[in-house]
Amino acid sequence: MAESKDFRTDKKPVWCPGCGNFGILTALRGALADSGYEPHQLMIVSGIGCHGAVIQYVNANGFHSIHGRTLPVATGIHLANHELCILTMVGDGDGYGIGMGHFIHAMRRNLDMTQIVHNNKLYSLTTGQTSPTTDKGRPTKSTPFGVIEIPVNPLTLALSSGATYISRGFAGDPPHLRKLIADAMAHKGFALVDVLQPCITFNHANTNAFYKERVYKLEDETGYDPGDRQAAYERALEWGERIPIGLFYRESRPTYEDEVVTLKDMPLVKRPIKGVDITKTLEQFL
Amino acid sequence: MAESKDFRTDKKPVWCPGCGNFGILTALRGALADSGYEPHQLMIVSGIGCHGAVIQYVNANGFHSIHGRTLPVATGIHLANHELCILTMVGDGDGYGIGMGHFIHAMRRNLDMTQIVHNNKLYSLTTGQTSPTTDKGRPTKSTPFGVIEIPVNPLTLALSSGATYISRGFAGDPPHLRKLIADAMAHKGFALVDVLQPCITFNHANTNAFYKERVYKLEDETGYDPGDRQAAYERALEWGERIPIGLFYRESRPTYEDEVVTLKDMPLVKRPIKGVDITKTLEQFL
Amino acid sequence: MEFSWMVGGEAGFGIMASGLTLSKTFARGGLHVFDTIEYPSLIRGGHNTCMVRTANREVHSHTGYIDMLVALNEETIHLHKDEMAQTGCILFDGMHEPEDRFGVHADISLFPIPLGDIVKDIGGRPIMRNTAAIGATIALIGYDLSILEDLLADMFKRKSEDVVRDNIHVARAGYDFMMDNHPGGSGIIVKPQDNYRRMVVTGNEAVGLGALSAGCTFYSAYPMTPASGILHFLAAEERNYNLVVKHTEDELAAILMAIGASHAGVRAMTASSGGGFSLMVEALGLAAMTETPLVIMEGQRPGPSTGLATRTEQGDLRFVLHASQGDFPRVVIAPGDVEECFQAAGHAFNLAEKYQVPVIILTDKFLTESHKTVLAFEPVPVDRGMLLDEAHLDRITDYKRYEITDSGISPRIIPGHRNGVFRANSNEHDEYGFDLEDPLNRTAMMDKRMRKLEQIASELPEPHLYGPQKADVTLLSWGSTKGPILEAMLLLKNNNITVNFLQIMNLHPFPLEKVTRIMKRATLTIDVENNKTAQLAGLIREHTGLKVDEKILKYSGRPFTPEEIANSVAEVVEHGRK
Amino acid sequence: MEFSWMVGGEAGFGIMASGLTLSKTFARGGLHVFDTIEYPSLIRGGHNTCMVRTANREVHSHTGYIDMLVALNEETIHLHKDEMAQTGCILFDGMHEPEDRFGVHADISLFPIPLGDIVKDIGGRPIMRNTAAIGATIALIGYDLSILEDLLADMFKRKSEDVVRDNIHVARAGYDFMMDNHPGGSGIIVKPQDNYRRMVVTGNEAVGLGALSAGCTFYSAYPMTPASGILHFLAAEERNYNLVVKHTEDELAAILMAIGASHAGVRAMTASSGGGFSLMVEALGLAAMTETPLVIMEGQRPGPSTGLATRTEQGDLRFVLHASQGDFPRVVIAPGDVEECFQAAGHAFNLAEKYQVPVIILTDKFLTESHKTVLAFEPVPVDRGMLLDEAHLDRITDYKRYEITDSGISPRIIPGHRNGVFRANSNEHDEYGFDLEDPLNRTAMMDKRMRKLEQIASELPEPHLYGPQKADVTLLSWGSTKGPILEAMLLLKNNNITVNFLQIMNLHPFPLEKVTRIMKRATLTIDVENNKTAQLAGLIREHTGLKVDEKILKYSGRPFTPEEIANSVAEVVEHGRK
Ligand SMILES: Cc1ncc(C[n+]2csc(CCOP(=O)(O)OP(=O)(O)O)c2C)c(N)n1
Ligand SMILES: Cc1ncc(C[n+]2csc(CCOP(=O)(O)OP(=O)(O)O)c2C)c(N)n1
Ligand code: SF4
Ligand code: SF4
Ligand SMILES: [Mg+2]
Ligand SMILES: [Mg+2]
Repeated sequence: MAESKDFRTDKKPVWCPGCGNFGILTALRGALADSGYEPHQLMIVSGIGCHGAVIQYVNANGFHSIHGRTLPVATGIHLANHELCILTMVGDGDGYGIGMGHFIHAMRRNLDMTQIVHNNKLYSLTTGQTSPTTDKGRPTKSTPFGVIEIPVNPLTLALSSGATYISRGFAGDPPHLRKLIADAMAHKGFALVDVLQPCITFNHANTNAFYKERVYKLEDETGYDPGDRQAAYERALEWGERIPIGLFYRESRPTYEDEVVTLKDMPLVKRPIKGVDITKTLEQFL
Repeated sequence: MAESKDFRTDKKPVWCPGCGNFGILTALRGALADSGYEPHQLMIVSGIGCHGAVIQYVNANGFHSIHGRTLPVATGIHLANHELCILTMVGDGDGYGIGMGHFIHAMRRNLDMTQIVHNNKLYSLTTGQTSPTTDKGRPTKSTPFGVIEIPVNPLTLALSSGATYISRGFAGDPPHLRKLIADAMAHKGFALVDVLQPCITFNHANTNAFYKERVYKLEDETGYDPGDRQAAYERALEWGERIPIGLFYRESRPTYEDEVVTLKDMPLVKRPIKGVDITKTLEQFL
Repeated sequence: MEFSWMVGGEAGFGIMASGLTLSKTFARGGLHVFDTIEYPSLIRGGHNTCMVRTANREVHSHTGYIDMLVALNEETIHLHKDEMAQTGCILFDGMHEPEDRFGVHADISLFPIPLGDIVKDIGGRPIMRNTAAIGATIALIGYDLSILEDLLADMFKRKSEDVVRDNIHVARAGYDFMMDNHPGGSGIIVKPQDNYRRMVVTGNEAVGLGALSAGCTFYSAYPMTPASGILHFLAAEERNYNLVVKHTEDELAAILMAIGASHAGVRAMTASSGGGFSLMVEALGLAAMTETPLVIMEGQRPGPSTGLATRTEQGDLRFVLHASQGDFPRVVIAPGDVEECFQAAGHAFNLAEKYQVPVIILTDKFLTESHKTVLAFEPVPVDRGMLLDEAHLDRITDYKRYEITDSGISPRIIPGHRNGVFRANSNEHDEYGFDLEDPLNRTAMMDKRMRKLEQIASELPEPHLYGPQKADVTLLSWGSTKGPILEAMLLLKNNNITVNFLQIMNLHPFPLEKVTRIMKRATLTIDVENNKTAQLAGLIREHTGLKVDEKILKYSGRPFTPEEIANSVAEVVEHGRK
Repeated sequence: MEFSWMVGGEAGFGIMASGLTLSKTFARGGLHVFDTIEYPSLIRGGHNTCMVRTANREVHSHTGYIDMLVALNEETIHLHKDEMAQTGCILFDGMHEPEDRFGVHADISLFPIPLGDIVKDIGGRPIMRNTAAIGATIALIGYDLSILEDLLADMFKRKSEDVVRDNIHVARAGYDFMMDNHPGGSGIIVKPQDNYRRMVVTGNEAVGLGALSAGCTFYSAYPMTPASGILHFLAAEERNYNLVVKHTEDELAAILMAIGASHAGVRAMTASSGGGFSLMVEALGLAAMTETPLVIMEGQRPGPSTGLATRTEQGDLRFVLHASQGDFPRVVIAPGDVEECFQAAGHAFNLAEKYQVPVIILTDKFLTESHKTVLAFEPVPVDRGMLLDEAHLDRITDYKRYEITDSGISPRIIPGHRNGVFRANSNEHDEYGFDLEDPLNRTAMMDKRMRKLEQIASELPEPHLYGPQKADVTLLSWGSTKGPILEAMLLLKNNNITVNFLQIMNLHPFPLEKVTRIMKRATLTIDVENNKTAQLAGLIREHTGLKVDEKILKYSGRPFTPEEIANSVAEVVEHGRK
């Protein structure tokens, strides 16, 4: 079975030293090892942003797609070959900004895939503009007088839209994140792992220290039940002195491909395509 | 003051006889009269779909935009001239399908405008394909074996995303809808009026009779408080034997333009644009 | 024998269905048919028509005149009386000819028939007026009613026996009414011809059938006129062919899902009209950069923007040729009729896979939604190009997905093999797919990708020249104008003007040599296009330096009629002769 | 006097800022400057450079050789030693020349300087090594340190006095180190020239300034290299000019908000690169159909797809010319330098409003992110065209927003007046804006809209011919290649080849007459473009039928150097002469 190190490539990450993406990368490689999949059985679709380079550093099939469009690409791959294990790795701008529409609609489908969001609350690769998760009032390069809109809450949106595994991790705690990702991958259905990711270069508010002080684990809360939608909703709204991480909500619901009758026997890609006979269909035109 | 009839044009609606859009049109004209605005002070931005023709029948400034893109057009108009009273009239496909991203982000901004959704749970102008609000399992032209995904819930999404007036009306009850729209227009902030609109030609499930049997008014429920987000959330999830209509939630929060300092004194469009002097700015390039 | 029939009425009257019924009735009698519909962008009200044209020779298009008009409302008569053939007739719902004869010319016969009453008598739905009208039509032209009866039986058998019975009843009632009241008929005679059972197919259906036959198993799209027909057709066939047909959240998702599916190894397609294609533009470049095979149908309609959503135009040629940032290879094929639509789909999948490029099938509303009779479709054998199989992969050690080769084509694989882990990358990349910013690599990769065009160009068939090698006039055109042009050529023959016609089906890579040759030896070249700016003429000049002599352009949102083209050509020639 | 300086090191070393500091130091000494940056698409690591070129005459571009290289890491030396001028020198962070002299040619002097230590001594941040290096540079070329000191004081005064003091301290330490150790300097002398204080401006900033000066008050955009600079610049100026600057959720919203704002009556703009522009394609047609004025800057970078996100190319000409379905009028202007960027913005707003069309300013990374010195910007007077005022509206009774006029222009109003209620409509419409499907109306509306192009064409200035009327070689090009071409012309002069250069700035409507005239009388035409397929050459041929004789193309993601162009031209001429 593949180990964490088997998921390395020989490329040196170009992220800033201290970037939260390193923690995510470590956690990811660990989770891939835990998952039991081997590199060729995986397909990681990434967006455009600092996070997007991740496919350069993970030994697995990769698709570095375009900004905000990972989910439809991943959906197409999945529907064509649901035997591949699919992860999408996106930024907050990517996934919750320009990609918001796809995000909501993908969750309605409960596709069996895992979405990992490198949520640094900023557009970093483009040098620090506001993102949909930037806090209200925060000045950025594109909002020098402060952001006016309230941030999106990916977790309540996910609860509204039918994601069946909803979680938040922290890049500063790779072992915990590793477990979340591994569980998300093991989950059958659409799994969201929103990751608090410090960007040391542009985000001077949501630093590693900021999060270290505030995060707590839901699994440590006595009585917290990830099957309880109401409880999940309340925790999802919590953001301040205390910031919950861990599994917020999990539900079991048939996945999209479970309900596509034509995918029952085998993945599309395994069906022979030569010599298709259309004669029967032609009758309707007579 | 303008009356309901002043908001007529001499065009005859091309909707199917019995279409729910007639009820919406009646309610709208009434609400416009109630609003106290005159035709030239209004700007109605519509999408593409059966609903979109509405601007042909309302005597007011109109912008028949493109499919799914009413909100950004309306936002631009609003930011340039926030003295105009703005409504967007969209379809469920338009507003919750292709336009989902704009919908979520517009609500985060709490722009002072009213969005009326002609929710017939189908793509009607294109002859009856599935929409994001079509019920799971329902066969349509594009899903002859039934829709697989669960429908979007516009109300919980609105609650998650910061809309400050969240309501649902029924095209079969124009007086009630008229009041909802008028209140939405009077509300300062982003107001959503999702309207249950029977499509007699393509939607044989969600008919007028279907709704007549099920709808009840939140304002008739003793103790229902539209200031209570939790209560609103619960009602928003209700869909079955009983379907609530009326005002689900209202909140007072500064609007976007309230927070744009440069809009304080006057709308952008009133500022003179000739002879702008840039000399001071040029200094930074020395 | 030639016969041109039109039914008109409000949207919602079932105009399109009735046209198709008559078309099939003729086709089952061994006749050739072309039918086309006109309707505004709304569901009820507004004026709809369907013209069915039949003959005992191939029919390439509708015509500008009507032999028999079925008017389901009075407006239809007023709107179309000027299009009536000199000896035409009008069948309308009513009991009596009104005194003013609707202001129709005296040579035109009027045939009142109480369609509504006929339907009411058997308690049928108002939409069945059409069926009665078709029955009446058959009586008036001396055609064989039993063909219609058989057709109705086949059409409605899935519903119920009652429905079959009612429809046949109504058809017969219409027929009998005319036989009783006008036993002499209309003077027009249309007789069944042979025993070939021709199919009646639209361009959309032909593309869909071509895709099925080519082994396409993934279709993702967002509804948009005039491409929705493919979505409806393939969705209905989903379980017959083990397809995945996905109505997506928007056109961005539609093309991206198709790219994803193709990347994973299946044949995938999407389709839309110009507005939806606009939303696919960014992803088109993604397909190009990742060298993912992709087939897109773009069904044109009049722009800009929403324009005339249910009408026709050829305004997007330049748009699809140049959509998306940067230079990259693509193929643009514009089939001219239903057979060519089927073929184009087959070839498109082969080209897409062999060259790992996006292939655009450029059609329009006139082509996608008009029916034409076809005897049979010739399947295009599947050629997946350099797609390495498992056995090959088992032996490989250093797989380079983007290997720089002489042809520009790098062997492709289906992801999932142990020896074939790779990255598809929208960034410029090295042979493995890893990011690489190096200027030499960049230049080499651009050259590699663009090199494919040479081989594609040499593989694509040359444009076909219809008519004599030498002619007074050489028409140049592309796409759906083929039909009206071929018909116009027949008209011009009678006019003593010899015409040939170069149909440029493969627009990109551009068939430089043949076009140059034909242009150079032509006496008088006329570009015929359903657009405002003569986009093909510009393209020809860009590639050959040669200017067409004249242009015949139409951009009213309606297709050319053969008569319009013939008249314009005659005028040009006349003008030149003076 | 000419001097070419380059600083290189990892991303995050402050390369860009230090280049700008030196550029301003030269500009404040009355010199002319051009600087340009190269960096990969990442935030830290990877190799960044900034080349600053100065002279006592206008400098149009960077060069292919380096007089002085400041190497902030050793990699820089290895990557650029081959570009060193014969008598160039390298300044690097260190105490001693290594034995192997980094393998650098013996003619190149090496100047070690302990930049890190200098900064550490005063407890500064590592990024301040740049400032020390600039101080050292000034010492080595005999320039005036006090100019740098004043500049640093101005630059950092907003931060704090401490920052000012530290920076000046470090600059001086660098200066002193060189004066102490190499009192003879480098042999290169750069002296302040005159008292003009030239501005150092990028293309992005010039477009932003042009927009401000034109009364643009609404800017909506989504960040994308190389257009983000405008967003940053205008966002910072929001309160100084009472603007609304909106970072939107995506590029679709960016263009649509600008359309909405423009519809409401303000001057509105958006900008992006090709990928973002791809997402604007549908809405571009909306602007066209509703005849809403709109200004868009498209800053090209190498495609397809994400391509090389931070590099340069001219691959989108055809794309912007034909983007969106259907035929409609648009204007495409490609400024060639910073002054032209400013002017283009001013003209773009006037054209957009006068003709109620979308105007695209087509730039690229090389133009938008390179600095050039400018003495002053000449404002373009605001002309809003036929925008009816309140007084006029008070008198109107039957306002037709889309009135069919001879010019094609219909008087526009600011919505909100009692007598001016109307509908903007993406559907084809009548003169009031109501839906209308009628074919005659459709044709008339298409003609009306397209008619505007004639007047636009007659108003646009003809392309400028640089150099002598008669020349051995006529270069044709567009956009940012102007700079390197003008420099190449200087080089070729010395080579006894006379060259002139036709800069086609207004690409659409195409300047048919002048291009034809110049092409026809030219001895040898060479098309110079930063793309693979010679898009301008195709456009010229499409319009004129004429073929350029030769092409010089570069598509490595990097701009031309003057030397590359000069050499290629010389080769072509050589070849021709043989
Ligand atoms: C369509 C499009 N618009 C804009 C860009 C430019 N762009 C690249 S990355 C990025 C934002 C990245 O933010 P995020 O997704 O949060 O990723 P991060 O860099 O923070 O990891 C943008 C706007 C693009 N590549 N494509
Ligand atoms: C970009 C784009 N894609 C597709 C279409 C075609 N189209 C027109 S209306 C419509 C759907 C309408 O559904 P909805 O918004 O619910 O409106 P309804 O007709 O039900 O009122 C579609 C897909 C379009 N006009 N533009
Ligand atoms: S800019 Fe921020 S997100 Fe990007 S690599 Fe650096 S620290 Fe990480
Ligand atoms: S199709 Fe449906 S929504 Fe459209 S007009 Fe008819 S009833 Fe109304
Ligand atoms: Mg981010
Ligand atoms: Mg709908």
